[in-house]
Amino acid sequence: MIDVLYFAWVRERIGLPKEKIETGAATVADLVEELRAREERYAVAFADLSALRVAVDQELTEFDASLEGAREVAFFPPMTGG
Amino acid sequence: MIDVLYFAWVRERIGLPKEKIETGAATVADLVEELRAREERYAVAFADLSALRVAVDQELTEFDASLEGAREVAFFPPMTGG
Amino acid sequence: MTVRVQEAPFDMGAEVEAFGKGLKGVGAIVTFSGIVRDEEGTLARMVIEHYAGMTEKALEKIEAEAVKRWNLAESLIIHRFGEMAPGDQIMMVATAARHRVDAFAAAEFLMDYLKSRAPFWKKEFGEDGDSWVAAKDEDEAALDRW
Amino acid sequence: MTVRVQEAPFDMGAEVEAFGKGLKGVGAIVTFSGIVRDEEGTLARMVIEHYAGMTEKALEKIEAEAVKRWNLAESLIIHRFGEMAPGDQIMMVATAARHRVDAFAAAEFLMDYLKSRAPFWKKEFGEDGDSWVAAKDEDEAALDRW
Repeated sequence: MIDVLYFAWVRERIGLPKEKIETGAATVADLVEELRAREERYAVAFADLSALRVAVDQELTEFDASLEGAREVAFFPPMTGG
Repeated sequence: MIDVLYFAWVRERIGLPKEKIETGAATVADLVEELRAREERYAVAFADLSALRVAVDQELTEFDASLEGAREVAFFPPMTGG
Repeated sequence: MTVRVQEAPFDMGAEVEAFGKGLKGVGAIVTFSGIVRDEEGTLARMVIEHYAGMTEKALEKIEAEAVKRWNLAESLIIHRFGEMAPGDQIMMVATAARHRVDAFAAAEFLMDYLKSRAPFWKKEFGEDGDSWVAAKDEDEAALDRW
Repeated sequence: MTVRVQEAPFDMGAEVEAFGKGLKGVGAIVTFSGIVRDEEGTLARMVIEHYAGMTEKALEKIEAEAVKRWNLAESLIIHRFGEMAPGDQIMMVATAARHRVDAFAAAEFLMDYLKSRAPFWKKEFGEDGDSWVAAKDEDEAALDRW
């Protein structure tokens, strides 16, 4: 079980801020594939990975990052702070 | 007649902040030569022109600047504002 | 070295005053504040979403990197989330150093990283509906200079 | 665009607050303040001499140049003269712009020019007597980048 979080328009497209997911995905990219296959709204949200960023356990990382031991994965668009 | 002003250590070495000087000097450099010839304290203050800056009528300029029509000349060390 | 992430407004004048108090060996203080632009009256409000939990960590990491690179006596980052109106202050950074070069460079570095590496997202609500603010290529490019 | 040359102390917090009030289309405010360093307790006081009459003119010229080069909504320079103690504020600049790049660049430009092109001279009074602060080569060199 892993906590998956969505922010900004990713959250809006998927329709929820957070969910628990039972997954055996080895990498973030594998998890994305699983999510895409679930429902249309996921497929739409994850259509273009270059428009997305990912954090594993609250650290920015890449889509090929391992999920071994991960408790939390977050997907969001490029940040716009400041 | 021209007003000649001195600031910082130039003022301290010459011993006064301001004086009126009757001069026919064509340039700042000519005026400096006249002052140097006056008294030891002027010679000391103007010994090294690379350590000095000059303003004519309150505008920074160079030592070869003309004094034609000038009302005020000021001599001082490099500025240390901020 | 302080990071504050909060919904409440802050008083820039009071923060600047407090930041400068009692610092030793400091000759230069630089502050930056980011303000919701009014966009010629077309913007009604802005909402900033953030990733509670990660935000402080990300900001502290950016601040620690600045401290490693420059000779800083003190630094401060305040960033708000939630709803704001045009003219409201969104965030501020402050840096204190012996020399101005360090204070300026560190403040710019903090801003550049905070723009695209801290988990905040701005949504604008205006005359023509609402939209998420897109990240700018120039903000990403700004990181290359460090 | 404001220049103030004064002997009296100023309230940095209040100045920053007032500077930001009512500005239109502004997204970024940068401030710099210069402080008398305590130099580990060896400095008793500092006296700043200036060229009354020329000072404002020189600062206004520097400010006008900044306005020509960057897209500024507002700018402010306050510089004190006379006697100051360690920890006292000597001067401040503030710049307001639509984007942070302009606000930062203009503030750094103002500081670099003000350091070596505005007629101020600092004298330090300390344990080992008094001495005029020497201009630094790096301050002169800093002008080359603009």
